[in-house]
This record gives sequence, C-alpha cells and structure tokens, in this order.
Amino acid sequence: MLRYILKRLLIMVITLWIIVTLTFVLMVSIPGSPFNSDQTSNETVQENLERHYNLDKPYHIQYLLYLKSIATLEFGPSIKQPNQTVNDLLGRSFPISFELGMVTIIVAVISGILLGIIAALRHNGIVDYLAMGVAVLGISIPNFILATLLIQQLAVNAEWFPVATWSSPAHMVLPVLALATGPMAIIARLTRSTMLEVLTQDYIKMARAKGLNPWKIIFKHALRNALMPVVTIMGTLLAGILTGTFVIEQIFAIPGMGKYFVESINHRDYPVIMGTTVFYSSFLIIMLFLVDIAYGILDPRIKVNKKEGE
Amino acid sequence: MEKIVEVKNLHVTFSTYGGTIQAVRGVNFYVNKGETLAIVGESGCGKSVTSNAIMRLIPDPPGKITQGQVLFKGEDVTKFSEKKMRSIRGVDISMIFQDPMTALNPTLTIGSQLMEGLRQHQGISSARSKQKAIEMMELVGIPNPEERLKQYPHQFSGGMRQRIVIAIALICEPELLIADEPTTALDVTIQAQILELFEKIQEVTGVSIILITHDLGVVAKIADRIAVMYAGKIIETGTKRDIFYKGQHPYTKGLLKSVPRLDVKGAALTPIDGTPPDLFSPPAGCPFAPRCPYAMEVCNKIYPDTVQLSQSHEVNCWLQDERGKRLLATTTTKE
Amino acid sequence: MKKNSNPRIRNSHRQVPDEWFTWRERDQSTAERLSRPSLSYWEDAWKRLVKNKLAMSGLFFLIGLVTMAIIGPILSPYDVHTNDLPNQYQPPSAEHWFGTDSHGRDVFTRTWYGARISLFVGLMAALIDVSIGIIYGGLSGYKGGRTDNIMMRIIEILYGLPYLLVVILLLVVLEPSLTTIIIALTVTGWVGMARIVRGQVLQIKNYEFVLASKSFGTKTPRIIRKNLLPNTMGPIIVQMTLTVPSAIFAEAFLSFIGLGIQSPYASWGVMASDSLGAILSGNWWTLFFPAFFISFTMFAFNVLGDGLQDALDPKLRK
Amino acid sequence: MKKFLVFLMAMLTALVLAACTTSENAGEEPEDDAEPDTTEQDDTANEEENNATDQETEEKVLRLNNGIEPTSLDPSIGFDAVSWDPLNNLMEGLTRLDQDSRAAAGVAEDWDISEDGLTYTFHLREDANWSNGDPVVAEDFVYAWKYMLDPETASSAAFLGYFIEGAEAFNNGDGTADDVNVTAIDDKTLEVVLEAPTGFFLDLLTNPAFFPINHQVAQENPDWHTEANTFVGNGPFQLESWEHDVEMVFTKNEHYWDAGVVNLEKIHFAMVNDTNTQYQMFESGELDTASIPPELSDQLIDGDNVYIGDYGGLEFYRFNITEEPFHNKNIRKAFAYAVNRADIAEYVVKNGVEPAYGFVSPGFTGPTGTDFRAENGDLVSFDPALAQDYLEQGMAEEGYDELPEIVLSYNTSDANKAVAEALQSMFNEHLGVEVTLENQEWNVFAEAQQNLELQLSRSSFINDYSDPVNFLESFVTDSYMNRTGFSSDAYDELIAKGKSETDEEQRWEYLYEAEKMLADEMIAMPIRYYNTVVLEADGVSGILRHPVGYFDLKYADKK
Amino acid sequence: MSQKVLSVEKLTKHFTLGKGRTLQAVNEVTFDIQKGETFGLVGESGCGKSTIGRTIMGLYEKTAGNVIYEGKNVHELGEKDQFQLRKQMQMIFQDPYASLNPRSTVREVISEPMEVHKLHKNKKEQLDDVYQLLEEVGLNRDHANRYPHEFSGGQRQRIGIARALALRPNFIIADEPISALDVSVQAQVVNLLKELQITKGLTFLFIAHDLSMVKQISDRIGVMYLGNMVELTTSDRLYENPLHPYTKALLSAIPIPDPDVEESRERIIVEGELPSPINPPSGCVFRTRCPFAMEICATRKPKWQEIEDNHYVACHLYSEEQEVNSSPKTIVNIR
Repeated sequence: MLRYILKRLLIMVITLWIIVTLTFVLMVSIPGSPFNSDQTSNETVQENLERHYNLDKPYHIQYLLYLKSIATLEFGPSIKQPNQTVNDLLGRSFPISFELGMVTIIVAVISGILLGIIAALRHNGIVDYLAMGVAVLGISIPNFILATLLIQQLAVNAEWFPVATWSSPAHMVLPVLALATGPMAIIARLTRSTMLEVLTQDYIKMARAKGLNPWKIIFKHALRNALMPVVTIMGTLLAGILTGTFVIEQIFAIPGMGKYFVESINHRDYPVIMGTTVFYSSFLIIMLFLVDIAYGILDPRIKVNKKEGE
Repeated sequence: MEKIVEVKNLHVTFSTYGGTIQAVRGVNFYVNKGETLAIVGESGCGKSVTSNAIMRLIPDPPGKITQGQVLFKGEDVTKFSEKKMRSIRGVDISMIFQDPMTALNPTLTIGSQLMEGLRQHQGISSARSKQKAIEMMELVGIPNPEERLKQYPHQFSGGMRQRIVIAIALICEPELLIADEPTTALDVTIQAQILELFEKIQEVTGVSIILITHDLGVVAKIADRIAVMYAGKIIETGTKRDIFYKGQHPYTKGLLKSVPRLDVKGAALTPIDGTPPDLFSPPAGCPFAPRCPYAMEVCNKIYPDTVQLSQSHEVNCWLQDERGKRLLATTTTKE
Repeated sequence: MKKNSNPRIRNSHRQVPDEWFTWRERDQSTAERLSRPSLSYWEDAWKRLVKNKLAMSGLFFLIGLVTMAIIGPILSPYDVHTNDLPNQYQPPSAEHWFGTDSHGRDVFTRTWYGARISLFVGLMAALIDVSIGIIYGGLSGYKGGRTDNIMMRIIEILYGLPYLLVVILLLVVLEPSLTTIIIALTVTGWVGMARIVRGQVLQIKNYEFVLASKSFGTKTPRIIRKNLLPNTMGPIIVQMTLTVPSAIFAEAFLSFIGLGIQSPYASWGVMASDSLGAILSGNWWTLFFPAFFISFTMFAFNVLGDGLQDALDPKLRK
Repeated sequence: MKKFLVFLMAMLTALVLAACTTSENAGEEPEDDAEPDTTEQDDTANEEENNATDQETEEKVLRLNNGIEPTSLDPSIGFDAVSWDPLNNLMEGLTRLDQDSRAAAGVAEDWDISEDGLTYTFHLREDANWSNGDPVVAEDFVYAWKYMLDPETASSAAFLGYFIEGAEAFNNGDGTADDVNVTAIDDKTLEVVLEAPTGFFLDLLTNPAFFPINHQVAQENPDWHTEANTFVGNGPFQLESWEHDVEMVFTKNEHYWDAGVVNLEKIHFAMVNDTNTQYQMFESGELDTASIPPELSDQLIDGDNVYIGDYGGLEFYRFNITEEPFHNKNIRKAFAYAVNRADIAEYVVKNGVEPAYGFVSPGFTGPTGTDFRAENGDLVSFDPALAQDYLEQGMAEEGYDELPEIVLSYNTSDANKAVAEALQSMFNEHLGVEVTLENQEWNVFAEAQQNLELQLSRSSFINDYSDPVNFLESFVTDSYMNRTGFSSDAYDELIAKGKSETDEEQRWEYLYEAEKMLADEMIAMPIRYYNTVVLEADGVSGILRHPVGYFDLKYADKK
Repeated sequence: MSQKVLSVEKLTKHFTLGKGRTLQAVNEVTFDIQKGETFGLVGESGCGKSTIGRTIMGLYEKTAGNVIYEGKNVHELGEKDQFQLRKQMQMIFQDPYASLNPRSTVREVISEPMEVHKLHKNKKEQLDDVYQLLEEVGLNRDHANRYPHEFSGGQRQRIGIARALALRPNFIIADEPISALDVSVQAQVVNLLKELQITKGLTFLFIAHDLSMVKQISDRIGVMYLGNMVELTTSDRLYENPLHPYTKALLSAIPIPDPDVEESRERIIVEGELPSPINPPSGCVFRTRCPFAMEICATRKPKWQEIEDNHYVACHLYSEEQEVNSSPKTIVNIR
C-alpha cells in the first residue's frame, strides 16, 4: 500500500512537472507583458519593471526560477498586485472558493441525486420527463444569464436576498443556485441512468423479496451503488467549480480564486499563472486520487491498488 | 394435505418495444405444506415469471398480472395492498435467486443484509437479531459466523454466498421458499453441498419449497412433485415418479431423452428438434406442436384440456384423447 | 385462442371434429422460422426512437432549426450588417418579428445567421471530437497496459494546462476564422470523448466475439474498426449530442478572446452574452431569442441523446 | 409527452419573459416619481433601525464601489484609477485639486516659485499630521519621491517625476538618488528644482504619485501600505479596515489639518467588478453611487440623481501610417470624416458622452479662462461628401482602383465591439468600404499595436494630470505612446515648447497649434470624449469628481 | 487412432496481476490428441481448462512448456506461419450471445474469417460458401442477412460453429459450447458436432464442466483441478474406475435424472471451497478438500504417472512409496 502511494506520488510529480513546463512554454510564447496598459508609460519605466520581476533574464533562467519557486512553494509577489504574494492571494481566496464550491457541490449532489432518483423511479413517466426537463434546462441556461436573472428577480425585485458580496449565509444563496444548476443537472442525469441499471439488479430484487420498504431499498441498497459514477466525475467537477467560477465570482463580487485563473492570464501575471496552474493541477490530480480512494470506501470490492487482470 | 399456495389461471404479460410478451398463460398449480414442488422448463418458458408473480415482484411496468389468483393460505395475494404484500415478503414467503454473485449487495456487509429483514418485520433489538443471524449462519453451514457477519460479499466464495442467500431467505422463518435456479451458477461439487443443505433445512424447518430449475438431475434428487412448463403453460404435473417413469407428454419424454446420463453407457442423445415458440405471438394450439413428433392437426388448432391420469398426475395433450390414442396405436411409422 | 387460455370456458374434447386427429406433416422450416420481421440493428433502433415522443420532438425541432438556418436569412428583407442606429431597440413588430438590437439590426435575420454559425460550430466540433476521441480512446483502451497508462497521463496533463493560455496561443498563431474556432474548441474537447471510448473499449475488448476474431488471425486495426467501434456507438452518440450544445456555449467564450466569428456576423452565444443587460433594461427580445434557441437546441439534443441512448442500448432489446 | 414539451416551452418562455418584463419596470423605476421615494423610505427605515440598535446617532456612512482591489496603496506603485480613488482620500500631496479641479493648497500652505520657474519652495502646514499623529515633514516628500524614482522600486509613475532635475537619470540608472534635486530645507520647507520650467507642475503634484510617505514608518516596515493596521496616511480619511478583494472601510481622520470640513464618518468601498451587479446593488440600496449600465442609459440618464461630469480622456482610433493604405493622409482623412460621431455617442456609447471633434478633451481651462476645447474648436467633422472627396483624392494619389484590405482591430470588450460595429457600418455606408473587424485579447492587441502590426486600431487616453500636453506629447517621435509611426520634427518642437514655455498663454498657443497639426495629419481619428456618469442616491452630495480621474470625498456628505 | 495431431507438453500459463502476485492458471499440463478423436477436458470453474484452450490457439502466450501441432511448435512460429495455422485450428466459444458481434449480420459473422484469410476471389463465391455452411449447421440461407439477436441460443451456437468451420479447419477447440444452452438444445448441438466430426474428419478438444455431457461426446477425458491435470483416461474407464479422489467426488456430485438411481446412490461430498489459484496449496492442490489427504500430500507434488494402459493420474495414493502403507483399493469407499 505504501509502495503504491509512493509510486502514485511520483507519477503525480512527473505529471505536474510536465504541466508546469508546458505552461511555461505557453506563457512565454504568447505575446504581451504584464505592463501593458492604457496608462502613459515610457521605455525606462518598462525596463525597470521587467528587471524588477526578472523578466529581462533569459528564458532558461526564468524557467529555473519558476521551478525553484514551485519547489519551495514560494511564488513571490503578484505583478498586478505587487503588495501581495501569490501565496497570499491563493491562501486568501481558496477558503472562499472552497466554501462556495463545497456548498455548491453539496446542493448539486443532493438535489441532483434526488431528481435522478425520482426520475428513475418513474422511468418514462411524466415525473421522469419533468425531472429531466428541469435538469436539461439547468444545463442549457448559461450560468451568467441565470445569475443576472436571479439577482434581478430575487434580490432586486423580491428583495429576498442581498444582491452581491460574500458575507453571510443569505449572500450565498444566489451564487450557489446559479452555480449548482449545471452540476445538478449532470448529476441528476447520471444518477438516473445508473439508478435505472441498479434497480434491475438481483440484489434489489432480493431486497424487495425481503419485504423491505421502498425507501430503504432505494437509499440503503440502490443509491450507494448508483453513486459510483457520480463519484467518478466528482473530482473534475469540484476542480471545475473551484476554478471555473470567474464569471459568477465577478457577478456576485465573491473574492474567490476563480478570477486569478482568468485574470492572471489576461494580465500576463506570470507568477500568478504559475501559482494557479500548480495549485489547480495538484488539486485536480489529488482529487482524481481521492476519487479512487472514495471508490474503495463506497465499494468494498474495489481495492485502491486493484489492477486489471487478464 | 394443507395447500400452502395455490396458483389459479395465472396470466402475466410484459409490454416491450417489440410488442406484448405473454410470458405466463394460464398456469395452475399448488404446493402442499412441507413438500418440494419443482417447476421444470427451459429458459423463457415462464417459470421464473411465475415465481416472481407469487411474490408480486414483477416490475410493473412493463410486467403485469393480467388474470388469475395466487392464493397464499387461502388469501389472494394479487389483491393485497403493496404494504400488506411487504409484510408477507420475507416473512411468509421467501425467495432465493439464481446467481449468488449478484443477489447480494456488494456494498453492504453480510450481517446488515441478514439482519435488515428481521429488523424490518419483527422490530427486534440489534443484539437479538445478531444472535438470530449467527444461528442462521450456523444452520447453513458457515464457519466463524460472528466474524463473517462483518465481511462483505466479495470476501465469500460462490457456494458460501449461496448459503448466505439461503440464510437471508430463511431468517424470518417463512412457510414457503421459492428457489429460482439456486444451483445453476454453482459448480457441481458445490451444487451437491447446497442440495444437501436444502434437504437439511426442510427437515429442520418444515418449509415448503418451490424449486425452479431446468436440471432434471437436481429435480430427481430433491423434488416431491414436478410441474413441467413449456411456453408459458404447465403441460404436465405429477409426483417425481409420475414424471420420470410415467411421463405422458411428448415434451416431458423428449426432455428426459435429451439429457445425457452418466450412469448409462453409450446411450445416444435424442434432442428435441426446433426451438420454443416466440411468446410475442404464441401458437393457438399446443405450443409444443411444431416440435412434437406426434403432432396432429388438432394440436395446431386447439389447446388440449387437462387430463387427470391419477390423483397426482395431470397432463395436457391431445394424445390422451381417445382418438389420439387410437391414432397413435394404429401408426407404426411414427417414432 | 382466448377461449383456450381460459380454463373456465373449457373446450370439450368431444366437440373437436374427428378429422383433425391425423398426423400433421412436419415442416422443418416452420420450426426454424423467425416470427418477427427482420430488422437490422439500426432499423430496430430507429423504430424504438420513433416511439420515443420526446426524442422525436427534439429531432423535429432540430430539423426545423436547420431548415430555418438555411432559409431564414433569405426570408428576411434585412441584411445582417447595415446599422440603423436611430432605430435601435425596437420591440418585436410586424416589420421586425424579433425586434431590433443595439445597432438597429433585425434580430430575426441575425438569429438565423447565428443559427448557421452556432449549429455549424457545434456539429463540426462534435464530429472532430468524436474522430480524435475514437482514435485516441480506442487505441488506449485496446492496447491497455503501459500504453494506456501513458495515454491517460497525457489526458491528465491536458486537463491541467490552462486552457486560456492555449487559446491565446492559437489566437496568435492562427487567423480568426471558423476553422480556428473549431480547432480551439477541439484542441482539448476530444478528451472527454476519448475517455468514454476508452472505457467502452476496455469493456468490449474482453467480449468473446473479439476473441473469436483474434482467433482466426484478424489484425488489430480491423478488430477495432469492425468489432469494437460499432459496439461503442451508443455512448458515443450520446456524448456527441452533449458536445454540440457545449460547443455552442464555448464559442461565445472564444469570441471574447478574439477567436470567434467576427462582426457583423454573430453566433447565438455572442448575441446572448452581448445582450445580458436586457435583463435590466427590459429590451427582452435581444436576449430572449438567442437564449431561447440555445436552450432549446440544447434541450432537443439532450432528449434526442437520451432517446438514442435508450434506442441503442442492447440491454433493452429482447 | 407532447403536452409536456409544450409545458416546458411555456415554462421557459414565462421565466425569461417574466424576468425581462419585470425588469423593464425595474429599469423604469427611477423615472417613476413614486418609486424612488418608497425605496428611499425603505433605506431610511433600515438606517433608523440600525441606528436604534447601535445607539449611535446619525452616523454618516457612504457606500461606494471601487470595482476591484486597489493595485497598491503605496502611492508610488498604485498608478491607476482603482488606487487613485482611495489614495486621494487617504493621503494628500503638496497640492490638492479644489472644487474647480485646479491645484490648490494641500499639505503645502503656500509656495514660492523662482523667477526662472525652475525652483519651487514649498511651505508645509504646521498642522499637517499623519494619521498616527506624526507631523508631516519635508523629509517625507523627499523620501517618497526618491523612492518612486528608484529603478529598484519599478514604479510605473516614475516618468511623472522626470520634470524634477536629476530624476530621469536616477530612474534609468545613469544617476543616483543624491542627484535628484529635492531637498528638505527644514521640517516644514521643501525645495524642488526642475529640469525645465513646467507650467503645470503644481497640477502634476496633485497626482497620488507625488504623495508623501511617512519615512519613519516606511523605513521600519517596508510593507506598511499593505494592511489597514500598518497604513499611515495624511488625508481626510484613514484606513479603518481592509479586507482584501472584499471591502475597505475609511473613517474620518481626526489628525487631518482640515478635519473640520469633513462630514462623513465612514466610507465603505465595495469591490464589485460587474456593471450590472453594482447597479443592482444600488437599486437595492446596498450602494450609494453606481455607474449606469449602457443598456439602461436611455432610461436613467435624464434622472435627477445623475451626475455627469468631464473626465479627461479620449477614445480614438490610431492609423498605422507606415502601412498601406493609411500612409496616405487623404485616405486617413476620408475615414475620419466618414464617422458619424454624434450617432455613436448617442446610440452606441450613450451615457451622455460627447462626440469628439478634437483630441484634447474639454475641461482644461487655459490661462485666459477659456476652455482648451472651446478655444481650438472642431478639428474634424462628420461629412460624408467630404469623406468621399478625400477618398477619391487619396486613391488617385496612390493609384488605387480599390483599397487594400482593411482590418479594424479592437481589444475585446462589449463597448469597444459596439463602436467597432458601428464604424464598420459607417465606412461601408459612407465610403463604400468593406472593413473587416478583428478583436483581440488585450495583451495580444497591445503588443501588436505597439509593434505597428495593426492598420486601424482602437485606443483610449486618460489624463494623468490636468494639462493638455499630457495627451499631445504622446505623438512625439519615439514616444512609447506614439504607436502610429508618426514622426515630425515640427510637432516635436511644438511639444517641447508646450512643456517648457514659461509664458502660459504662449505655451497654450503652442499646444493649440500642435493639436491642429495632429488633426491635419489625422494620424488618429477621435471618436468621443470620456465623461463621468454616476448615479447618486438621494442625499448624497459634495463628491468632487475631477476630470483627471479621481474623486475627492473631503466635502462629501450624506443626508 | 494413432496419429498425434496435437501434443501439449508440460504447458504452464501464469498471469501476472501486479504487486508481484501471480495467478497460476495452468501448471505443467501434458496430454496429446489423436487425429479424429474427441478429447474432453473437464473441471470446475477456474480450473484452467479454458486457459489451456486459448493458449493452444495462441490467443495467450505460454509461460512454459510446448504446444506442438502437427509437428510445429505453435508458440514459436513466425507471424506468417501462425496466420496460416489459424486455418487449421479453430475455436467455438461458450457464450453464444457474447461471441457474435451484435452489429454484424450472420453473413458478416461467418465471412469474417474468409475475408481475413482472403479465401475467395469474389463476393459471389464467398456468399455461396456462407450458404453452404449455414445449411451444414442446420440453418438456412434466408438467415444470412439477419442479426444475431434474432436467433435463439441454439441457433446462435450453430452460427458460431459455422464460423469456426469457415476456414475448413482440421482441429476445433470447443470451449464450453453448450453450457449456456437449454437441455433440449444441448443435445442438438452435441449431435451436430458429432455429425460434423464424422463428415469432415475433425479432431475436437471439447472443454466443459458438465462431465455427463463430456462423457457422452469424448473418446478420452482429462480431469483438471486448480490448474493441474489430475486424471486422464478413456471416457468409459473414467466413469467405471475413477482413481483420483477428485474425479470420484466430481462423479458422485453429478445428480442423475432418475429418482430411483438418485435415491440409492452413495455420494462423496467434498467439503469446502476451491482454493485461490493465486495462492494454491502446497504439494497436491486437492489436498485441502481431499478426504484421503496424507502428510506427504502437503509437502510433495504428486507425480503424473500412467497407472494402467492409457490411464494417467497424479495422486500420492497411487505413488509407489505410498502403496507400501495402504492399498488405494481399500480406501475408495471409506465415506
């Protein structure tokens, strides 16, 4: 087991290194500089800035500097917000994104699973179509439109919730709603199709033959097995929600980290690009790893180190 | 003798994309207290559907009991509410499934799967139900029951799992046990163990068993009475000896002749030609007629009545009609 | 037949005429006859799809959409690029069925031009995703072992790379055009498809018919082509129907980077994101029509995909 | 199932329609007299509640939006609007823009200017104090300016300091800090020697880049400006709390020399970077000021609570005069005259912006008291016929039968796109020229424009300080800001004089002439001037919004 | 019956499972098959019989030992020769549902090997060949354009047989060809195979778990247990005089479809479950379940020896050093 984890860790590190290297190559091959702006400027100022941030150095030196910063986990100051280091930015915004992400995931998972179950139980019935209709509608309205709609309807007109910012549970309702509909729809569809499959299994029949009541059968016997595919996508879904929330963060003025993924690139804020890439990739890889482990917990048949036999 | 269950004129249909399948088409049989009734037939003949219908476990839709009664101790379970039905399942009637690999929930411990039926129906304490579970595990021959309760199905071999399935089915002390091909998925040496177990259990608990199988060897070993099913109908019923030695229906005879026997040297196998009919549009007459070496014109047109050959032996075949008998007697070329 | 199946109305044997008691000539062909009409796999799937009303309405919606994308702009007296600034934000009327937008352009006309772009981009992206995904996923799944491992790590790396950087690089390297959009959409888009195909192939490659094919010496490419791929079509088609709408969305994002289709032409995605303010201002028609068509295209593709999944699922066939 | 589909369609339709129609009402609310009153009542009701519970009476709290986190509250580093707005209220330079947006006394009570206009001696107020109680001393300015000019600091604003003797050399590495001719004569006297006479030097000093830094604090803690608890300012307000990316809270600075005139007790700066959201927050009473989303401009712009003011800045398009076809002056002019700027301002950009018929935006009052713009008049107009003439003339000169392909580039934004689309249509309509549009991500675009890779590209200019030369000097040869390929000795000379001429009237004459020259060469075509349009909640008053781009809350009040 | 077609010499096949674990599927199995005979290979699930078949076919690489087909070492042939060998050796698969590509017509299924080997000049010739094969296996030419899902299990297995015959092989490995079929149909298929053997002079390796059916069709039978061959002799002798305790247990575990016989039978029931092939018992693999297990069984692997003419067994009961202590004949019926 320990050997397995170590081996996996090594592969993770190599994967990460390749990602970092490719990102660096991409970074230097696209045009632009962090100091482009509409503000008046001149050559001396530009040169001073470049020197200050080591951008005047040859690429291989810059690359080594980045590798060093990654190894020490000290990414240095942001270029766009020179007061703060990348570690400050991520350290501050990650908990917020994490909170938002977790609440969203929880809402999406619970409602998605419920919708999926209801749809599966009433397969091809009107309830099924209704549930799936809601789910599809959920994915088909882009979340920025949904967000604006929600604010206008529920915050400005109905005054049920505050419009924006991130300070109280009430502030969380609208952004979570806007963010959760997409994943909810995906989870609902997935749950529905696996539930349909699981419900035909012998052990469900067996449970019915025991005379168990239907809810017990669904929640104790069926759901756990139906959750496997949901768990599979959970890693990428969570990573996506943590980082792909730029638009929602902007609309709701949430100080999360989603914006750094977009703005660091728009601003060519190289240390932040590196920091976020390393952070995101590690997070993703770790998530995929955790998903594997969660598999083992959910399904005792699968050992973490299971290998495909012939 | 007391009839535990009596099935009268049972019809079950399934609607699919391809049309409506008439899976069970007017089945009648009964099971006496403490006996083993074997329902024998080939795949798709409706024997599993029949057993599921007794438990009302046919998924609706697409399945539907369209006609008939299932009398359990005199009460028609097809009229029961779903809630009442739940109180019967697992308590009065239990079921064992074909494949022990899939019949146990892979994500739950054996213990929890054993005890949940007890808890649901008898509402007894967890300590008490654990005690019962251990007793049950001992009865079905699983060593170290206390430890094994905490294990998951994948940690057991196929034979052990089938023992667990049996234990689950018996834990509430049902009066009727429906075993749907309980040994088909097992190796012969394990099958022998399980068959012994059935005999032992019946001895200990006095449970009535409906055994559904296609294996005539298994039937010869443990059945008391046999019902032979073909294309959704029971074509012959009788005691074990009625069927094996005095079987009248050409299908029954054909079946017996097509099975290889280990103990008989050099006997040629005589297969039944052709394939069973399609139940989307079952034939009007005797469904076996297209494959029957003795088929007469009448067989294609009208389904024969049940003929009582002895108190225990019934058959549906036109050859039992006097005119059929006469024709058979006068023909020498046939055979 | 009904009479016979009901024992309460038993036929009396005596009523049966004597002449029926003669041996029947056995006809081998009837014994082996197949009672159902011969339907090919696709015919059968199609038949079941037709029965799925929801999927069919999705299909009809899409057909209608394609038709309008072709003839819509011809029906309209307006062209896409002439601005009529003083005439901006006219609500829907007899002259402008869908109203006019911020530059006084006819929303009806633009919607159908947008349909051309959005549908083309969506379908092309899906097709290319499928092609790459099939090759990559098929190979990875079939080869298995180390090859599979490395190929899957490459996918992980693609997941990890900042997509925005990749797209910006494309902007620099390529001219903005429909081709560029499609390249940008597919550069990482095929990954999901590849994973699905791989999963399917991993499962199917152990089926006996593949083994059978191997047993008479069939070479790998033929096995993949003839035995593996046809049997993964179900999930592939479903994934395709999901790719189309997401490509339609993603295109709007690309146009923000500068890769998208250039004005005066606009895809639905661009039209919708340009008119987000309509929620506040009340010029609902500028947002409603593109959003409506995106949503319903997505909806149509989804129900069609679900329908296809059901229709193509071998488990549901008898 | 069909029914279900119909139901779904109906549901979606209803949802979107409901949203849009109700928001239509919402959008019209401000026009409706009854509506704002109710919201106001709600607001006051809420406030009363708060006050009742807080047991504080009438605390004046203003809630503003800074958009995003300030780049830096280090005055040398935070060289952009998001930093200037907070800085201008937390700190104060030697001079401060007054109600008329002219440089007036700030920390410096008064000053002496030598005859040659090179030496400025500032006398600092005795009662000018830092928020930690320290007195503001001349050394604080010396420290701050040298810090700004230090190449190690890499300040983007450093070039503003080049007017000071020795500054440029220090900044580009040719000199040392000691060469910068800024001296603290004593605690309260500061002497600055300039490179050349600079008529607008006092205006320049109002820019936050020239704000002092408490040198004792800064020497002790170089990161003094990053958090609220270490931040020390000398302005009308002090930094009470600063939750990065979320909110800044200012409170009245009791140590400020002019604390008596400050009305507000507290200011909240939210960081909401979405036009729609900040407007929706304003609507729901969560903000006291907001900008107007362009879509709502028609409905809101004429309201009573709308502040419209000048903002020194111009949106324009640069021609690349090194490439075909815009190396030809007449073709450039043809394009410039084909643009209907009035329509763009009214229908596309909206929000009350003024079409630009010249380069220097209105709001720069000359020595004679007239506005620069009014004095120099319209230099370009919308004249399709004239445009056609220019085009024919230009094409004849170049021997074109057909113009080479023309690509109009802009950096991606909804507003830029809208303008570009309008331009495309206008060129087509008035010149018969099909122009291809191309939008690019900002950095790609900026790089390409800098490298003269674009034919016709969008630009904007925002004044750093309150003098026309700020814009005009962009086009001198080799300027980093030139980006057109334009090079003219005559123009360079005019600008040089326009900077160093000590006679203000004469200096402005040079500038008038320079602008005319720009128009004649038409190396760039102006589109429209920037303005400031702000919705202010009822009861908000006294916010000074200066054309150079930062506001002053010193006199602001809220009822 | 003298010409050797195939000889398998000490064939070993291990699968590596990762983490250093090895699944010992087949261990040093030796047998040969004469021209024109049917050699039966029986054993319970997981005993390695299918692995042997697939290894002989070259679908798996061997781990050790040799497979000699008509003098050629199958695993050491060049790619081209191996390709040619495919024409002579063919395989019939177990699951008639999984072994036919559901997306291919019957014609495509049967003609696939022909195409791969470019047997025919044109489509017409090929089609004729397909028709002929269909008729040979008891289907008709109308079936050529239909899809596998339209057929019953028995019919599908006929299609599978037709495919195996497409290259006109001499040697056919039938891997559990009937275990998924109904009893009445099993006999059809077995008879078909027998018929084909005579008309085409085929040699069969018939792999199955059902000893009674294997006995019916095979000339000689090899019994396998956990990767090892434990006994090999002619089919009659195997029933009449089984030597290995496992063979005995296997024979007695098979129920006989005759109630009288079944009731009077004595039965050896082996206790316990099949050990894991990943971690097989030391010495004799059967010792953990063997009623006669001795000390030596745990320490030494029994030798594969010919006890009497054409009767091989691997059991310490029959090895020389053991005979001193006890005569095997006396132990046979201890239980």
